[in-house]
Amino acid sequence: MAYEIRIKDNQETIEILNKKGSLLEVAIGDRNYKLDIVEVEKGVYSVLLDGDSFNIELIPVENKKYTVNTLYHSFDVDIIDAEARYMMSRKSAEDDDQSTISTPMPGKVVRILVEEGQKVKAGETVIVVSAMKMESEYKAANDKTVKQVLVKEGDNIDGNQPLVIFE
Amino acid sequence: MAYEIRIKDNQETIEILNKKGSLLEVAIGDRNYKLDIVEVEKGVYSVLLDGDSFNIELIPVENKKYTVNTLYHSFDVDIIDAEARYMMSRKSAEDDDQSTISTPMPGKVVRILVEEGQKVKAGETVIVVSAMKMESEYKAANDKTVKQVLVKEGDNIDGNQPLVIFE
Amino acid sequence: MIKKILVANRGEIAIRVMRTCREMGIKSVAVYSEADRSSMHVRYADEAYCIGPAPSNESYLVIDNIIDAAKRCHADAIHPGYGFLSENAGFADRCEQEGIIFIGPSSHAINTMGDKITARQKMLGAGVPVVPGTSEPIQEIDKAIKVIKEIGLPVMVKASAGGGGKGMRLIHEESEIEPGIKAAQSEALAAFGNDAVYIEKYINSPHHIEFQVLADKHGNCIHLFERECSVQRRHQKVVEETPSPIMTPEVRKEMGAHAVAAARAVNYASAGTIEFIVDDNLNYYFLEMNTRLQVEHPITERVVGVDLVKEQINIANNLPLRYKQEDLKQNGHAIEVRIYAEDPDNNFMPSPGKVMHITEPLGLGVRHDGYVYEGYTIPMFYDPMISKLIVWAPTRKEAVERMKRALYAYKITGIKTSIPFLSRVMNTPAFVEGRYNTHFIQDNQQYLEPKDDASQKIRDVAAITAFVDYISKIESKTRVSSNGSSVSNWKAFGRKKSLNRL
Amino acid sequence: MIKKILVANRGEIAIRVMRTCREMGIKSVAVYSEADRSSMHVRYADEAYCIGPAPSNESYLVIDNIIDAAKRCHADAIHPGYGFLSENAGFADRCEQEGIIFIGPSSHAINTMGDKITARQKMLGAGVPVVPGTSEPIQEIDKAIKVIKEIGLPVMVKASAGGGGKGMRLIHEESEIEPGIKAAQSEALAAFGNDAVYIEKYINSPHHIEFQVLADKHGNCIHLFERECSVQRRHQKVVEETPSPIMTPEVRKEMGAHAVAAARAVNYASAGTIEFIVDDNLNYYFLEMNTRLQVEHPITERVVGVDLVKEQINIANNLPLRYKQEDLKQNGHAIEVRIYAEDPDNNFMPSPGKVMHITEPLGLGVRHDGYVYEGYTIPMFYDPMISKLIVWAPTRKEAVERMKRALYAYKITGIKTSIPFLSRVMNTPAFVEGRYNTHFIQDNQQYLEPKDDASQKIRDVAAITAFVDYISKIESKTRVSSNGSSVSNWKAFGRKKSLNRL
Repeated sequence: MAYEIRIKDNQETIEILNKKGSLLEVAIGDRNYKLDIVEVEKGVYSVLLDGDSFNIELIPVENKKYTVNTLYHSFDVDIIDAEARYMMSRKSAEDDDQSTISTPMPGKVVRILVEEGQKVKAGETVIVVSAMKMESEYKAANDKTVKQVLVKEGDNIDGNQPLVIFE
Repeated sequence: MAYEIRIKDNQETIEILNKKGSLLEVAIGDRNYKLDIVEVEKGVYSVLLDGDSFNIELIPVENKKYTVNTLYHSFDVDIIDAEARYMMSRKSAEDDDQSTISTPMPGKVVRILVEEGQKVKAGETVIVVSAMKMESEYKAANDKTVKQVLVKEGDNIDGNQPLVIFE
Repeated sequence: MIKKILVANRGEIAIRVMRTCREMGIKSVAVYSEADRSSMHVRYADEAYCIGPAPSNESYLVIDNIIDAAKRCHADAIHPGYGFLSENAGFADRCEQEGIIFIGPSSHAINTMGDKITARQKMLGAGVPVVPGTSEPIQEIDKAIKVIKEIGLPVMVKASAGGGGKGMRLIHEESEIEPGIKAAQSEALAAFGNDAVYIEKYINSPHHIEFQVLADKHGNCIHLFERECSVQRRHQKVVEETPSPIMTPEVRKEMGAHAVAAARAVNYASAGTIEFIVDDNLNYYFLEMNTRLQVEHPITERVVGVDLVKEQINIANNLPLRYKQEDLKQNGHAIEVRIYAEDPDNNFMPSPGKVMHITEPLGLGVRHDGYVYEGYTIPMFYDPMISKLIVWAPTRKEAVERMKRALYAYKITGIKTSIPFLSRVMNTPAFVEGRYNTHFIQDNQQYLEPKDDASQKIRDVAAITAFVDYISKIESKTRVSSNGSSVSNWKAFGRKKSLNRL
Repeated sequence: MIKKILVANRGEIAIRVMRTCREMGIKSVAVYSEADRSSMHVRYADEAYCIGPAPSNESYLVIDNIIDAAKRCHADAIHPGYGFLSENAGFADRCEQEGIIFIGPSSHAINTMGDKITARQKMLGAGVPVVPGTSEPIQEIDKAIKVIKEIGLPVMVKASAGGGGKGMRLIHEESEIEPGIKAAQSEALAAFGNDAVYIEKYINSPHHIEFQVLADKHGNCIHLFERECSVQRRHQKVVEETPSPIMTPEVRKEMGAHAVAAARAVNYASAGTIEFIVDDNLNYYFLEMNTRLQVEHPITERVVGVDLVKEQINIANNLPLRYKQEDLKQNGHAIEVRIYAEDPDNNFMPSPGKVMHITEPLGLGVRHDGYVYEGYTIPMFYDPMISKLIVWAPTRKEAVERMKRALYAYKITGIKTSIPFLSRVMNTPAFVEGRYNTHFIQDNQQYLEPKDDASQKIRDVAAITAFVDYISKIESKTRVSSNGSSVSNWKAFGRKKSLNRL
């Protein structure tokens, strides 16, 4: 049960020390909390801590990743178990910068400005995607060479789908 | 695929003749319908038939039983497959009138007016249950003898839970 | 000034009070029973404290527990909502002793108006018309018979300490007098521990019309016009509207002045309601004063444009009223309906349970005050009211049309609700035409009972939809087990296939 | 009289129009693209017909398909909503040819007001103040330079056929004149197929104030006062309110009279909006007329108490207006915010996707006009606006407080929305004090950008909740596989255990 949790850039150990119904005692880093946590709707928790009432909304991004919305803030939270630690160590070794271009939301490819094998400069627009009557340009972060273009103009695309791969 | 369906007191055959995406051709009794049926929310369907738009809400009661709400009406619908037909034939043979008392909703037992072995007359109050600040009396439908009382005063009960069984 | 308010209530009214707190920059504190841990008022509040087990007499009615919670969180004030402790003079006193502001009138006002006979005497003194009847509690049968003969039949015998229809008997004929009084006395004793009864002339087919008042601690008192509450089922209001369809400007002015006089007679200082019974000729009589916020206060808020909870808090803060009588006018027409978790097609049987799905009515002129949400289980311990729908329109006719539209769009599944019944009320000619009194429901059974008028087509659509759901669940199970995917063709709408081929 | 209306639109405005149809006893017909089969307007309507594939130019903009649907269902009339075909004179003409009532002004009015230069000439003729500038299209650079020197810098060059910010160039200095005009011309040509431009004096830091008008076919025309629409991002309105915080009764009266004169100049007969730009000294100039219902029409409805869609339908039915100018007054204060599916913390990137969960704001003084529901996937093909929140209160200060409260309670998860940004607008001093113009957003970046001010405690609560969810899912999987039950202890709230022990 050796878990760590990352929120913003902070990574700390987390452990449930005790639970009784909805009452929990949790240690995170060097802090201890006694909370009353109830899932009231799917993905929505009511949390009471020292009398304060919080409504917490969870949006699972992947298996161990959440976007967590509180009243005034939104956090990305990663749960890190042994498997995740292994994956992270591999990933950070093999690629440390942007090697693919994708969009955060679904849309439609309007224009592709590069071809396979083409060299692009940092800041050069690679692809233009439209969603909800707005066009967004996606640019290369560094000087690169285009390895593969996975879509064509007019294609409908999903969010986070790889569109262009660099070498 | 020999299904029948019962709505109100009518029981008829039902068959899906054809489907293509959300478009269906269905025969019920001697009527044929071409419909466009989409589940838009969990348990809520949008149905288009000859241009008319219906919002249909389904509340599963049991595996093969639904309460179906349309705009102005509410129906109980039973799906009858081979298994259901067998169960029905058994049931109608063995007991044809009320042999247990239960409530449609959860509540709390306020008073029990009978004991095991006691004879009760039709219309006699057997048990009083309270829910939401209202008390409801449950009466015997016929002259009966009490076989078993399954709850005691003050008990919290679920909906449809057997409370009193007659011989 | 008040910085933190504990709301000693649950359900829609707790949330309604907290909304105003939030607008005023005041922290709100919820208290909850163990059955209400996941209730919306706990989620909406800034803080929340458990005050005991599910039954109200072990939680929401336990003064000590509520005071404890208030002290623990350093609340400056307590708002009691309606019901529970809202008209408990002992609670108001206790708050004062503990140095916590009770957002409501003084215990003196609650006590005086809480006892029907004392209230009646006060009103007589203040020149407010009361129903002809006894001005002192009666325990002897002989005296009762004499009084009844003076007043003339029919009469109503009522428990002096009563309310909510308990300890009441209607007497039409002389032979009913003795058994009627005895029955009322024994019910009163059982319900309130006091067998004193009093006797009033019975007004046949009356209207129930009430006036909203606001009074501050500086001697200012105004009324916010009337609410017509004659649509009642078993003495419970079902539909309320303002203005009353039978009111005239002259009577309104006179009743308003009497309502203010009634409040002044008990040095009232908060929001309160003077209930009158009114006959077809607009003769009106003081019935009782509710020394708290009413369930139906939103229709007044909509038509007069005043936030009554905000005014209550301002009054509790010793501020003078910010409105004068001449500032106020009735603008357009508002109607409220109360949505209950009950089965109108099965003798209004309570229907607690889990809410599967809600579609709330929205749009122009619609206010919705509720507290249930999808996945919420309505507990069986409390009042079955789950929400209130309030509509406004420039005219009464349009308000009725808007209410029909709002009820049309309002869907709650998983539990039975009174929505179908309320729709039928809105389609009943006597209601549409504004010709109704407190006998409305019994007089209009033919319009209010469910009709079995479904066409073959709608029945077939219902049956087919259920069948499609059933089959798609079977297919989706099969598909999951065969290839591990749970995507069902049946749900694959919005794909590239042309949907308009048929 | 109109008995059936086809609503040639989607989203919140389609539903908003259908709500009024339902109140008036008129059948409503939805049309939908293949991407909108499960959209709320299809579900809400009495009838629904598919009019083509997802892209608007293959469905909602195809006049033939819409006319076909209208004929198929025998609709008497078509309501175009806003956007799409609502200001398309050809569509209005086509409806007339087909014997279908177009619920909107005549094609003559649409055409005249649709061309900026013609409109400008009409307004000059009607005595309505216009921004100093050219009254004829300009194609030659030399002439443009001469005109600009007469008017004085700064000036705005605009496409004659334009709108929505396309083909516009602001020129501050002489050196920018030639490249500015050329750029505007080439953009105008690309966007509208017409490179004519005109030149106007540029009003620095202007306010955008518009007047709602209603005119019938019997020569009656009234205005319903102003809307302040200066909070704009990239020429898109974000927040609107009425009354305008800078308006005076004298200027309101004068502008209202000019708005009526503007509508009369084109024989207008429907609901319409006259947009003005206004400088800090309340000098005002006609900007354009929108010959349709506006997105922000609900704030006028709330403050004036008129259902604008109902009036549009009545006018289309040849009824005379039921209000006279002197019947109307502004009552209290209303604010509208537009909720977009976009990420305000990431350059307002569009955020289509599936709505997981919605909690709608309710209660006193809150109107919510939306169309998304839980489980609905917002398509990427259309405008990102998902709903409008409208609040009312007696005073502007209270309206701002109420809007904060409503935004606090409004939760949509699954997609990103502009709600956090709108909350920050409500907390920006210049907005709270009503001192703002169209530069509000650029002038108040320090208040409008997201803040990283979360406490350690709130971060820990967020992390713990995510962790608890993760662990409970693992445990619930384990439990299902070991004993077949999916009941999780973690969800076992409301049980008999005392919850207040800690």
